Amino acid sequence: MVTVRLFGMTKMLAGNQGALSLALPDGRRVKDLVAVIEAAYPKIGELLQKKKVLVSVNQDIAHEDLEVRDGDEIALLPPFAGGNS
Amino acid sequence: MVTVRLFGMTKMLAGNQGALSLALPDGRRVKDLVAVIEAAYPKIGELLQKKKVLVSVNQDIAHEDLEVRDGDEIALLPPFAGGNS
Amino acid sequence: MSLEQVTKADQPVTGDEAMLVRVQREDFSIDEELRRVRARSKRIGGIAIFLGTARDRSKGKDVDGITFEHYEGMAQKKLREIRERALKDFGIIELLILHRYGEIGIGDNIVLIIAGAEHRAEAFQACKWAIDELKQITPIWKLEHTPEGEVWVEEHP
Amino acid sequence: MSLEQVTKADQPVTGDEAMLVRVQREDFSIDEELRRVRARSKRIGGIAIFLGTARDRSKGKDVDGITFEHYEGMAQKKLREIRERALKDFGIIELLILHRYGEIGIGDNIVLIIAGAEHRAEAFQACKWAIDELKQITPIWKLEHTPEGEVWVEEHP
Repeated sequence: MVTVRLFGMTKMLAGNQGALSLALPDGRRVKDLVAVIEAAYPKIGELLQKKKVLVSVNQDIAHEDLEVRDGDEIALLPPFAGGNS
Repeated sequence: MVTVRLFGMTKMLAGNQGALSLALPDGRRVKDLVAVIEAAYPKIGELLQKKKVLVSVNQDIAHEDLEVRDGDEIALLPPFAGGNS
Repeated sequence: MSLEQVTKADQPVTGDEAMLVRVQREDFSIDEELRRVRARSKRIGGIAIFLGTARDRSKGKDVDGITFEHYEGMAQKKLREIRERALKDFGIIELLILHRYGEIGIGDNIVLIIAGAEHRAEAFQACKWAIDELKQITPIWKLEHTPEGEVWVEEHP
Repeated sequence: MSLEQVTKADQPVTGDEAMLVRVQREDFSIDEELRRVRARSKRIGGIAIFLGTARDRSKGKDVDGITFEHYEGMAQKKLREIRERALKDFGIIELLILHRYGEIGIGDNIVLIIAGAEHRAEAFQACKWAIDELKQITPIWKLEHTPEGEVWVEEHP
């Protein structure tokens, strides 16, 4: 099981859960994680496909081929909107 | 007689006088005023020649052909150095 | 190589330096933050500051208030990276970055960047770069409260 | 045509507007001056500030202190012109300009420019333009006190 933290609109699209606990049956790469999320949360999956939502591993944006290890800190990051518009 | 206000290095070059009272015997234009100053204060005259010191009339930089009238506010302006370098 | 240069953005900083990069709920005083920056060197002659505040309109819509959410840890790490790159790339003496989270009322402070340099050109360049970069790489999100409801803002659609 | 547009730089302004362009001996608080600018509109979202302070070195020489002299009346007139042109040309909401005169200690405030706009790009542009223009057209002079004596500074030789 890996834990995936959610923020902003991804948290909202997951019914206001702050994190998801997911089993990764078919591989340990970021793209395998994305496939599991797409199946469970299609709207988040769509944003991941469009690269509007990015995956971070250990507080850096992660490539889809990066391997996820136990204890990694994983998060789904919606488009940033810091500062002020 | 016209009164000419001095600032910064022009004031210093005129022996720390804040203003000069000058008679203009040969004309009423800014260039006539400059000629009188050159004769009396050669070092200020040199700066006027080099356009390092400018003449203002009524708080605007004046052309040498501008006519000076009674009651005009005249000043010799060294190079500006506001702000910080 | 100075102590400053070996500091890594992913190591938490302590003491004075930690005060120069903060994500906090509380409001801040610009005078007080300026004192921190100015205390770093008597060589500072030009200070450029950006202050972002909550406008009452956004893209033609009325806004009643804003809530900022941030990714604790990663947000601070990215802001530290911005400070260190600014110090290295722009020849400035100090850079402070502060961002608030939580509920922000209209007219209130959101973000503060202070760049202190010997001369103003570098200070302006670093300050402008830092706020642009903050918007690009810092995991902070904005929920706008409008008369029609709440919406998570996408600045770069 | 708004009231603001018909105000002429060579007419003394009164009330709030007079506080937005000042040449004064006293030090100032940035927080307090920011309040003046922000009070003008809830539409302000980006504020760019330039603060000039007295460095301890100038062109390789130590400096112990600075004295600023100004042409009372003309200095204020030129600063009012800068404010009005900035408001007209950069699409900003407000601009404040303040310059001190008299004795200035090392590290102390000299000049403050605050540009408030809806967005940061205009605020930065106006702020940067205003300090450049101030140096070009405002009759203010600087006497540097150094260990070797006093010298009137020529910024543009």
